[in-house]
Amino acid sequence: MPLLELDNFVSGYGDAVVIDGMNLAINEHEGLSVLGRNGVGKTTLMLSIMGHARHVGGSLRWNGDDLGHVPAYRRARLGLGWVPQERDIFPSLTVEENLLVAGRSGRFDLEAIYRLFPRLRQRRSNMGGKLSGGEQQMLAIGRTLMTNPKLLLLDEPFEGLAPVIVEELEETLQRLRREEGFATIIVEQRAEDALRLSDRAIVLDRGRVVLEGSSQELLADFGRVQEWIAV
Amino acid sequence: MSFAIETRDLTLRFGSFTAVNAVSLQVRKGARHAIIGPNGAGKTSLVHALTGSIPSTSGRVFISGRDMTGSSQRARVRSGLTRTFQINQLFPKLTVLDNVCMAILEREQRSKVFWTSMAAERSVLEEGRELLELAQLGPQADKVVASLPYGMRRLVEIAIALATRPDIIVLDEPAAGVPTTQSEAIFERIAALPRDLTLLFVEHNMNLVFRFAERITVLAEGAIMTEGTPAEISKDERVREVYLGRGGHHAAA
Amino acid sequence: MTQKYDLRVALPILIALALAAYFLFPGYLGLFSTIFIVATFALSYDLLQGYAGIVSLGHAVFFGIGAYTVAILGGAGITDPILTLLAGLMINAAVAGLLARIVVTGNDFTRLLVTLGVGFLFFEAANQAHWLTGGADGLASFTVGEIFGVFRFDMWGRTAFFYTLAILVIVYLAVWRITTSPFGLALRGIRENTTRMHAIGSPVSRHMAVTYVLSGGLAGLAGAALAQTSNFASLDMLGFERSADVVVMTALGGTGSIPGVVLGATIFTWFKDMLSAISPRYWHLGIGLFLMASVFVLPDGLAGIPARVQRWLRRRSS
Amino acid sequence: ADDKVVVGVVLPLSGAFADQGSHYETGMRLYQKVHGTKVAGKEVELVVRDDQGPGSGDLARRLTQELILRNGANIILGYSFTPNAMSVATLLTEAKIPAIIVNAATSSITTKSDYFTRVSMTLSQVTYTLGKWAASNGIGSAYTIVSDYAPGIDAETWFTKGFTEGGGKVLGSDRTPVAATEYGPFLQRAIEAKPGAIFAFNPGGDVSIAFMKQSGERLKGTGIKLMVTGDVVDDNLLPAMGSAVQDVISAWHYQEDVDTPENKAFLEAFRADHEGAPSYRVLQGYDGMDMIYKALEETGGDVSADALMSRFKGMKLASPRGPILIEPDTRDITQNIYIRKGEFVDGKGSNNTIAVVDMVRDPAK
Amino acid sequence: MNLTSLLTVVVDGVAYGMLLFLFSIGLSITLGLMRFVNLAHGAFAMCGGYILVVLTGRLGIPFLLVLPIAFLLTGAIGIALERTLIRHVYRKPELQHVLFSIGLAFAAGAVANIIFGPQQQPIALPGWATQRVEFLGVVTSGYRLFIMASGVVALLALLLLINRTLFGARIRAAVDNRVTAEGIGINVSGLFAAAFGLGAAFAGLGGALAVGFLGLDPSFPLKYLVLVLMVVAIGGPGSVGGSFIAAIFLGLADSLFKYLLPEVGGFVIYTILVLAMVFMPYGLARRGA
Ligand SMILES: Nc1ncnc2c1ncn2[C@@H]1O[C@H](COP(=O)(O)OP(=O)(O)OP(=O)(O)O)[C@@H](O)[C@H]1O
Ligand SMILES: Nc1ncnc2c1ncn2[C@@H]1O[C@H](COP(=O)(O)OP(=O)(O)OP(=O)(O)O)[C@@H](O)[C@H]1O
Ligand SMILES: CC(C)C[C@H](N)C(=O)O
Ligand SMILES: [Mg+2]
Ligand SMILES: [Mg+2]
Repeated sequence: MPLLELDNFVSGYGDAVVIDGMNLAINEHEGLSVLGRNGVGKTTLMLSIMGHARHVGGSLRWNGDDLGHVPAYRRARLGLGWVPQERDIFPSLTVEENLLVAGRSGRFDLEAIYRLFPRLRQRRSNMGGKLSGGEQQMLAIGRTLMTNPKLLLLDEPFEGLAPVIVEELEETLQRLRREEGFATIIVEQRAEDALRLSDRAIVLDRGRVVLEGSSQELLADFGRVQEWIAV
Repeated sequence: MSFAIETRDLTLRFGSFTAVNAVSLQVRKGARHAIIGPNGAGKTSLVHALTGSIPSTSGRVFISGRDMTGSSQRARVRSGLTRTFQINQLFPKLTVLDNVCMAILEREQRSKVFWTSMAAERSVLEEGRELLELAQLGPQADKVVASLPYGMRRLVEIAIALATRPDIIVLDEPAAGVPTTQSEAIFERIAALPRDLTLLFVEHNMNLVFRFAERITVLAEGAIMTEGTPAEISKDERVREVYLGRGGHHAAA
Repeated sequence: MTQKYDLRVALPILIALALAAYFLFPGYLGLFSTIFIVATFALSYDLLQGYAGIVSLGHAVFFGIGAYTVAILGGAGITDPILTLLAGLMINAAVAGLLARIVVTGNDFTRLLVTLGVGFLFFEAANQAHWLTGGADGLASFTVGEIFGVFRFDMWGRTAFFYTLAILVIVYLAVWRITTSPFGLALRGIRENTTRMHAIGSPVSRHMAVTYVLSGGLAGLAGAALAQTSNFASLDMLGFERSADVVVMTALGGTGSIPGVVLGATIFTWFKDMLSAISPRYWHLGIGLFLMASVFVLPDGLAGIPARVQRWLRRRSS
Repeated sequence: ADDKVVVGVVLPLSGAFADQGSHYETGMRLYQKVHGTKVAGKEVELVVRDDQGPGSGDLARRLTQELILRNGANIILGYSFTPNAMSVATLLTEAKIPAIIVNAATSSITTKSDYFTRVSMTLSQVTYTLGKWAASNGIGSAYTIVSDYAPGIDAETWFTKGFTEGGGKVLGSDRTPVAATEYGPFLQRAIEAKPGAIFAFNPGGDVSIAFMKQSGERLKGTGIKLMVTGDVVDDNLLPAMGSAVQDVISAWHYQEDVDTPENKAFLEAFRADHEGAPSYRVLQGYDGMDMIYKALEETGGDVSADALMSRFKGMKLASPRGPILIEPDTRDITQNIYIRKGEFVDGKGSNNTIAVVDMVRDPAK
Repeated sequence: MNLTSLLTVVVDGVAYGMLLFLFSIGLSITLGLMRFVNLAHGAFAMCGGYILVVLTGRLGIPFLLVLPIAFLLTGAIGIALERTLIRHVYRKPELQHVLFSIGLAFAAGAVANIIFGPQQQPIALPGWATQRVEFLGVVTSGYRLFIMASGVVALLALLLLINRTLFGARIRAAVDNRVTAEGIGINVSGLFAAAFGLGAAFAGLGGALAVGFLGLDPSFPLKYLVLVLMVVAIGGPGSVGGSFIAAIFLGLADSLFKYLLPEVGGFVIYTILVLAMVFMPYGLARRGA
């Protein structure tokens, strides 16, 4: 049974439909890239999975259970972890508080996060809002890891990070998938980097999947991807 | 020769934490100069201290040869130094035209005029439109900023800075959050600015840095680690270790 | 577009309604004058809060000083209404200029409390300066002259009606002009993004201080007009309740909208008057429920009604 | 309509002073219940408006104006607070409408318009009398604590005048913020001065309850007497003050224990549908109506201002509080001032008369 | 002036400060932590007051038993209001909070007026409370001592709750960004209901304790609003410790000035307020947000 399954899923905001009939399944250990131009609905897909957009039709299942009416915070407790595009650090909490409020028992605790991002340990009592751009990005990822999710939704996670950090993070994510059965969905602007990281990829346009395949295939035939993502 | 920007032992502390540590930086007139360095190295803080957004703790700042150390941000803008922001700082509910006119009005000292109509500011409005044409935002002039896609908002960020008619412009991660294709377009537009305009920029996208910078300063833990041409920097072992990583980068052709 | 609407549509409607009311409800002229004065005061506050984003819980200080100016000058034999009205404006602008420094620094929350504190200090000072202000007894025995030496303030309130309406229209125009000027654009900039204003070299504190001075001066006109038309000045005119009322009225009308605020002041004042006549003891219940309901029914204030109607019409037609 | 007399009533009926206002109205309604709503063949109608308390002189003025112009009020009865009464002076003069002040106690109000008269008291009348009485009854020195606003200053001035004229010595005078509910430090200062008595005035309601409770605690065992004006220990507030009223000396123009037949009737009528003791304010509302009825009886229903004013001037009434006289020259009230002593017996407080000063004229005029 | 008098005045000041603390701490929770501009704080306090009056006065339930009842009952009323109305107001601009909560305060006062009448309520304090207590010449009352003890207990309880658990941090997180907070598993609406209930409950307790000093009538909800706002502002909104220090400081300053320099009495606390806000814009707790 897939971990997460979208079946003819439709969602949006108010009257507007953004995700327009999506079929998607993701299994344990799997890494999926979501590609597409600005505004095609990548973030909306994440928000819909988390329960923050308006569910219009179709179904969304987690381990076979329908998530349709499950409130957002419960989805998070079920094992969905989401790193928002805008980082959305809690500015009036310290770095450590930002991590602690998310904490649920599991592999990642404060210590594990600090090991992953030593920079955060140094700034642990800084206010979240006063961090540098990249530090905020690390904190956003760390905070979500603190919830020990089974499926990690990453919306442009490498934005503003130093190249070394990106490398390290990529490795960590790969290892988690291999060793812990994590699944990841990554939205990324740098399509080639994203494909190198994932097993499978989908390309969105106007709320629909227009291209789908294993990452290797798509990398090999990158021109077809380019068609859909170039401006 | 005199520098567009020169700092001597510039230091900025937040409480007991030193974000910028005795930085002595020199940027020549007309330079295309990049600052790179690990997250939290103090790049944005250096920009704050340079532009006076946050007063520096000690050290001196010279702008076009003039000592501006204690001056307000306003005074520095008036002497030709303008910045953009890592995270957009726009007037989201106003039109794109109003966004740039705001800066023109300040430059022309017209912003204190409360007794005549904005519509009467013909020359300001005209200049605003011209500038937007130049920034390829012409068709967007009368749209509300909040309704623009992210990439275009990034351009407005730069357009506002240009509206102050700066001699020196400091860009903090101008390409952040913009898709690759668009970020290159943004940089090309920046590169096309007049050569006598001094350009100092912070950026994490190494493709862009190595393509557009003529000189690179590497900042780590608040201090300058090294400085050099793109070729020199890409070869530097220490820079690779703390910043570039194994993948490394080469100066673009 | 809305700016033209404020001038070419809303203002003529306002004047026409006022004149119609004059003939239709001659027994209510006193209430109308009060409404015009309160609306004038609300506009002065809207300039401050709705446009410069400076929240204040002490705006009545200027209202009160305006009133006292008239009363004290009147007691000293300076009775020409236009003269004392202008004196109210100037003195308030000066006082606002002195206070601007401490008000402008800080953030929203501290401004709220600084203005609150300053308001109470003025109140206490006026209470103590019995020799000047009459303390808690107020000032009642001063003369108010005739306007242009011709129009006497009569007890039916006819002169007062036209006089206060004229002041409202003038302040309406003044606020409209200020907010549509280059300075007005800068104020919107400050409200939307102060960080950026600093970065383009805008003298943010100075702009805010100037707004405070303008707003204080205009509030003084309202206070002066009240003292002239009611031949009375007292402590409450600079008291906390009047400050709080003006915040409520402005919010009710829709901050940042000139006609909205006039409407907010009108409805609030009228509604209070009506309820308190119906039930002098329990009308607080009505006003309380009204305010609570307004939050749900009118989330953008009265000024938001046209937009809502438009949206509704569009939805129906589509 | 010719068969109707409209009495415009302006009182604080909402907010912090709603309690005060409701008492006057109770008194007015009570009068009509006892004496009917008709006098001299005319129906007397009350039109009641809320002036919200001392904070709104301009509102009081507008309400008065509306009562006159819109409701056709022939006479106004109301004003609990001095500024509100002050604000209507010029209006009354211009409109030629008489007004009976139901409470506001600053002496000078009645000089501001020839159409004012008063059914309550003046603070000078009460405090001057108290000062005199204290000096000649064994109290050699005093310390004054008054609320820092116009009536408080009136009280301080006239108490001091009466007290020193009688040979007493004022050792110190403090003025307290009007809304203060914490009096410990002031009491401490007074205690240190070691006076024979403390004289206090404050604006009634919660403030006076707080003051009384705290002075009750503090003055116990110090031998210092407490003297106040009667509104501070209004009969109506005594249940909320508990034992603090014990031994407190006060001066006022009315309390429950006044021994007149009129008072018996008044109390009986009051108790028919109210609990506890009436506030002096109820009486003032009641007597205000009495003045109107008596005047209308005498004019035979003529409501013209001159006719009414001429009846008010020199009017003598047998009020529940004892005889009262409206002075023909000042239009202000002359009446008995009672010196009372507080007692707390069986969980119930009361103000008991220990001396009567007959027919006191306002000393300020 | 002598030492025992001065000490008496200091004790007065501390007691008054504790009263201010108890009275305002509920607002520090709703305004400071939840950023809900709750000008109806006084209405909840009034609610506690009337519960005290009715239960002790009319039903004869012992004072000490009534206090926890006032706490819980007011808290329950707070939660009920939160669930039905107030939760829809959080996300609106602050001015709308002002309109709503001022409206609520007005309405609550009017309802109290209709039910209980406009008069001051008699408050029956137990015998030990009105007892005069003298210690080394310093005079105070049983009630003041009780208030001081209650203040310390409330301070410790709240410090434990907010600093030792993540309760406070979670609320701040949810206020900063509701969507993200839910995204990491915080049950925001439940948390807000609990926090609002807690604020209301403390308002109810503070009100029940305060009416013995301040009296009680239907105008109560707005009468002490300014004082309470001042304590919260000077203390730094959301900071329990800050509010405590601010309250004690204001109480002491008020007392000492009344005692030593009564002429300036009316100006003192407002001067403190203005100076504090100009020089310490984030209050005593320097948690700038
Ligand atoms: N809160 C919202 N209300 C209404 N429409 C929205 C909202 N958020 C996004 N949209 C619209 O939904 C569409 C999809 O937006 P979304 O943010 O999902 O795009 P995206 O693919 O993540 O783009 P980007 O690459 O810029 O992050 C866009 O047209 C956008 O304007
Ligand atoms: N206002 C502040 N108060 C305290 N610390 C701060 C403040 N602003 C920045 N810092 C700290 O100073 C350090 C430098 O921050 P800065 O934003 O300059 O980094 P940066 O080099 O721009 O990093 P990035 O590449 O991630 O944007 C960071 O560790 C940050 O946490
Ligand atoms: C003694 C009080 C009844 C005086 C009244 N408050 C007034 O303003 O005159
Ligand atoms: Mg997106
Ligand atoms: Mg940075």
